[in-house]
Amino acid sequence: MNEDAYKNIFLTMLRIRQTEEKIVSVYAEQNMRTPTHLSIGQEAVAAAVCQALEPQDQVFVSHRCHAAYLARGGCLDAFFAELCGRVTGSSRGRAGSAHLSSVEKHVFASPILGAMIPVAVGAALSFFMDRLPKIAVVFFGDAAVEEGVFSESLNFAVLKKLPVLFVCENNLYSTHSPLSVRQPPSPIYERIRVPELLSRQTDGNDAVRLYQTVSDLIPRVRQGDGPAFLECLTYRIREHVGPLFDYDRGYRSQEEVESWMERCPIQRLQEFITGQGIMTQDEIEEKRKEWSGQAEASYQKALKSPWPEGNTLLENVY
Amino acid sequence: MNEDAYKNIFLTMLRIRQTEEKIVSVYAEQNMRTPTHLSIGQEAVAAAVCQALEPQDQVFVSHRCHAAYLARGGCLDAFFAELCGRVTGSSRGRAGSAHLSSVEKHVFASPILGAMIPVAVGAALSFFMDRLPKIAVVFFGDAAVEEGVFSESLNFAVLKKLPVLFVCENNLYSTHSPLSVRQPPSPIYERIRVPELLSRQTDGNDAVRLYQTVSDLIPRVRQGDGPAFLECLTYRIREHVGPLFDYDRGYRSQEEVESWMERCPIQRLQEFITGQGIMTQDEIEEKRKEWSGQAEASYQKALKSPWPEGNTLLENVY
Amino acid sequence: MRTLSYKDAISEALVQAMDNDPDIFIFGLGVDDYKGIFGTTREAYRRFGPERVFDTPASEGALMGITLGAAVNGKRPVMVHARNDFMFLALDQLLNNAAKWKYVYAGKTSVPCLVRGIVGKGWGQGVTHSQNIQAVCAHVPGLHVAVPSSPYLAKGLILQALQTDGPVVILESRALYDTVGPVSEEMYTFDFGKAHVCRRGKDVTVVATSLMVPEALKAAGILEAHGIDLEIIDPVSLQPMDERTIIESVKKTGHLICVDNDWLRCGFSAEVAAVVADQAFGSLKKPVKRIGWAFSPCPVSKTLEDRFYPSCQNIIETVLHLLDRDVPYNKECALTTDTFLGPY
Amino acid sequence: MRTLSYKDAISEALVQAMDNDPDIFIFGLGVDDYKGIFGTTREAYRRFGPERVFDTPASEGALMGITLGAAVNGKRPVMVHARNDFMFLALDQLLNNAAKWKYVYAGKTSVPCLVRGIVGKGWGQGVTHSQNIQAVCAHVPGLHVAVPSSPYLAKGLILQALQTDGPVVILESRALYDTVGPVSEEMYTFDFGKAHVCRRGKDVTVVATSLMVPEALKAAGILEAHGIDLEIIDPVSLQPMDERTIIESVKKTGHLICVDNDWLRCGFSAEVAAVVADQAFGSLKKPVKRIGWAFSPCPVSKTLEDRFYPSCQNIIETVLHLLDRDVPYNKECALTTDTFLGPY
Ligand SMILES: Cc1ncc(C[n+]2csc(CCOP(=O)(O)OP(=O)(O)O)c2C)c(N)n1
Ligand SMILES: Cc1ncc(C[n+]2csc(CCOP(=O)(O)OP(=O)(O)O)c2C)c(N)n1
Ligand SMILES: [Mg+2]
Ligand SMILES: [Mg+2]
Repeated sequence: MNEDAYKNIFLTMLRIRQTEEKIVSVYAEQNMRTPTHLSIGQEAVAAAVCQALEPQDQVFVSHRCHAAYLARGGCLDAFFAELCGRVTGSSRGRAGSAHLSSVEKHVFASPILGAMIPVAVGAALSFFMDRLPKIAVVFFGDAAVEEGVFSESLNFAVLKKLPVLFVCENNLYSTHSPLSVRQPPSPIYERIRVPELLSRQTDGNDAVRLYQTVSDLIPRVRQGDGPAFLECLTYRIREHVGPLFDYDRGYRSQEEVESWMERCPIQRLQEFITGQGIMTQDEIEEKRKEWSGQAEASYQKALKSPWPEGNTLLENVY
Repeated sequence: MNEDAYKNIFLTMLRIRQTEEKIVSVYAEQNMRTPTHLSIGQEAVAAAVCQALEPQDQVFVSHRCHAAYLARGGCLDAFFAELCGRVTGSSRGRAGSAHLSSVEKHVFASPILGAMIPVAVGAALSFFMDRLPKIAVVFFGDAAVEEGVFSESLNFAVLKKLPVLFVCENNLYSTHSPLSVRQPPSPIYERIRVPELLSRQTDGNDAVRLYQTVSDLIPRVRQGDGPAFLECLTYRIREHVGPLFDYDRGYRSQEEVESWMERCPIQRLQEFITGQGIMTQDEIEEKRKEWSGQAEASYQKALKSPWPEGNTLLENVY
Repeated sequence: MRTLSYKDAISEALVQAMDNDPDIFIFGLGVDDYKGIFGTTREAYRRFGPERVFDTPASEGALMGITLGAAVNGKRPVMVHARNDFMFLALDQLLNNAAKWKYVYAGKTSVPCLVRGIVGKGWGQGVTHSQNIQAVCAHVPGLHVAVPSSPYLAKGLILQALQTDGPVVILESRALYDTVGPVSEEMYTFDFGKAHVCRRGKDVTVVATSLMVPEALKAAGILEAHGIDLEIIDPVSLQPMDERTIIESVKKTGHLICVDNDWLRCGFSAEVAAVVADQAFGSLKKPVKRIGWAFSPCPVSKTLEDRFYPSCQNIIETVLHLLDRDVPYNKECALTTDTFLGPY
Repeated sequence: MRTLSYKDAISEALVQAMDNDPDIFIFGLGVDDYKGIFGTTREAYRRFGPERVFDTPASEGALMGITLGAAVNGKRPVMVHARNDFMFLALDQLLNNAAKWKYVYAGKTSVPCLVRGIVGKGWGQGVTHSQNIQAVCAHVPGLHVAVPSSPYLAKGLILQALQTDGPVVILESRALYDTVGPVSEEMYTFDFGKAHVCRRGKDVTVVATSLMVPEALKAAGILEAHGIDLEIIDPVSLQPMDERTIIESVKKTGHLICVDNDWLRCGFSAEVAAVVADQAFGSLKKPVKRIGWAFSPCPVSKTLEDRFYPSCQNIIETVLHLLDRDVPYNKECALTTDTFLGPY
């Protein structure tokens, strides 16, 4: 068993959670003028997958992108500064939450559904052509598979046996629309399967299983067996965009949300971590405070950071 | 056994073949200034499928659309006139070959790959909403399944259980590109399958089997079981666009073309028809001449027909 | 007259049209959810239920083709995009198929359908949620394209669209959704191809689209105090375009400023300038001016976003420049008050 | 100087660039087949083989994203569309993703890639195989867009594109593929943002794009005999656009006619007119004129197709109208000789 890996995954999840909880607590202050899609409840996916990556691998993400940014070790100061529109942000205030990136850590997000899927395939094509041992990973939601570009990209990747891992975070909803009004009842990982594709489904809230699954898939992808698809069953706890709860809005029940809160991936891994003696409850609490404090510090630092100069508006258009 | 049906299918195929052979023989005259994709060798698909349709059903087609137009009983005079750009053409000279239509017979073609697939689904949606016992059929090539709009349309049709029959004429090539450079090796009907979809493959040059297959599928589609997908294995004998043979061009061998000529769907059905005593060889030869004569007559009539008036250019833009 | 917000005017138009015409249905991502496309499809869903107002998969390309296929069969679909930026995915179907259908099939069938797209603005919508697809739609023959600037026009245009024999694109401005104005309770239509003279004036013609209309009117109010009299024309529909009204106005004033909610390059503002430079050339006293977005993607940061968008103040400065005037107008009044608090 | 056809110039540019830069590869439907995109990719395939010149599935949307992903990683993909009409399927990736990449990620990565699209014309190409996507591409910030009108420019622009640090769209004219002109064997580049003055003259400025350049030159030849001296400017790149050269010319001639290979509405011709009506207003003696396609989809029938496209004769008539002249020019010479015998 890989104690270090689980510990890292756990710490990453904790860091994502504490960072996003900070956003929750300050979003109403209107310092973050950027529509923000929180990953609270879905942290295990990014944390476990990224744990299995190498530093040079590339990661492409949808609108719900904070978790992957943080899991890859994206800079926290640059994160809060970007959300606050400051020039110290990772994109100097141009991108906001939805187009978040860490060029250093090879993470790029776009909120157009499905948009990053072919980009990941193109990255993988370049690795293949240049015979580099890198892989591309793309995270997307259950709605992105409804975009035609998904199947086009999958076909191309399978055809060329490209090193790309497709990770579908199936949280059962697209905004407020349940899967049942968008797709037939069969599971996504079966429906999108083609005979030549490695396609799996896993509990997206079980970091241990998730990590085992990706640890099996990724070496195969990397060594040239072709792409793999992984459907992770998970759940978004907060509203689609913004920091609030929304179970009073009619599209899902409080019971449903609560049942998923009980399956909290952090809680679950925490039990495992403490049970295995990898960390103690106290150590964890300390870490929780540490990440929380770091988030607060980065946020405060962002607020003291300068705004972009108006006359830089046209920079980097060409 | 349905003698009438096979006879009709056979006559339809013969009519398509004789009509297209007329195009072959006159294309060099430059009276048909319109890029033309012949169905020679693929006639069985349109003929058998359309035989199983009701008059009010709707048919949508790709660039390779003559066979469906003729199989539905589209007017031959209007066909040649359209190819010759005359005002008596089915679209008064606006459409040419690639956008051929017979509004009366509910046939519409477009050469943008995949373009008609969602349109067929939209037609089927209207039948469903209006509780009409009609179905929509869409014919497309093996390349159209590579367009994202195909999988989007399939998902929507399956989700809503719409009465649409997807007919893929797999002739192994997209222009000069073999399937192997465009798609993984597994068969299309398996690769695009989702558990909720009726998906079949059939020999597209065997009109009898084809008719049996669609006779099984269409009632299910019509009665609300949801859409069906049918892959028909067939082969284009002439060049992709235009009237010539092209086995000297390197992308496919003469042997391959000839082996498919031996599997000519018309020849095959003819043996069946004569063997079963449905028609005699003489009756068939007479029909062959009749269709050939009709094609020649319609072509000559087209050439004597008026051109569209220049001042009607802007008609029907709005 | 009764007043209504822009979004409620849209909602009312949809409900009234659906009441009259059972073939109308509304579909698109989230049209039936509790937010109901910022309130515009909520009432229709309540009244007509899930058979006529229904959610869809995220498949913009196919959905446009589905719209077309249903329209050809006598339905009258209303396809909704919460951001018109998503319509880039639907352009093949919209431009290669829907816009050409009637023409290429020689007028034997038509395509009565409405595509609603919302143009985002502000609060960090960012590079992919704040664009305007109007110029692309107006460039290609076959579509009606309209951009309502007021609740009154929003209702009239939607009702017009829902009785038009062809594909219509209506691009609404998210920033106008809460603006209020007089709207008759009756059903009424506002013709495509008819501009709306929002203010008569004699000194400068300002052609302003969508959310730039209120900015232009504000500018006119401020300049009036200084004896400068703007004529404000809202083209309302970009295709067909009411060239006549604009030309007549410029013939009177001798000055044109076109203020668009878009990039300038190959945009609708260029078209207005070109039409005027041709057909009202003899009356023009000064260069034709255009005001629009900075030529960059729309950034998130507020300091940059504020620079990206033109405002009332740009209009005033341009007018003063054209007229060679320098007046001490109240710059405070000319600020755009942005009350939108996100997220979309 | 050596002469070469337009298509061979493109081919040579690709081969030379690929020889120099191992990161360049070409892909798209049929790039490796025996026709090789009307001869433009044949030699590259022969020279560099299937690793660098390869066929693709018919997935225009994804292919643009794949182009982008490879470009971000230091490759220099050349994506080819045998008709630019198919690019409507790729516009989401091109405009929402590629055009904005450098900006939204703050310039930390760039996207060196080239998209080639061919604009069809004649022999019944029909409504979906004869459009021009240039205006859409030039409207949105972030792309370089160029439309070569000669073999010389075709080579220079492709070589320029293949050393440009961002996404480039080059739209070639199928009707020009067999035209021949001087082309240096050396590698050379033609800068984006630089217009080409094809003919110096003093009476009327004619800004003509792509295949309208030869038509304009023909008109100039015919009118010369009548003492009328046209200045012909090929803008070459639509984005960035060389406003200066056009403005200076109009300042000299006082007259502008813009002849575009596209619809006029919200097109590049409107942009040229707008720029001139603003920045060269004081020099303009007459209304700004535009010549382009009829405002309909492009029909198949020859009688209609001939009406749809503008020709040398339209240019001559417009010049004479502007100058209030009536000369008995040779109408035969002004006909467009169409030698294209199909199919694509
Ligand atoms: C092309 C496109 N269509 C629609 C949208 C609007 N939109 C943004 S997020 C979202 C829901 C996506 O659901 P899913 O992919 O399941 O991701 P989740 O939000 O559940 O993480 C939608 C519809 C968009 N951004 N892009
Ligand atoms: C969107 C689009 N991309 C490319 C083309 C060019 N094209 C026309 S026909 C064709 C081949 C299509 O192959 P297939 O679908 O198998 O039909 P077939 O010609 O074999 O009948 C191609 C690539 C097109 N018309 N539309
Ligand atoms: Mg989801
Ligand atoms: Mg084929």
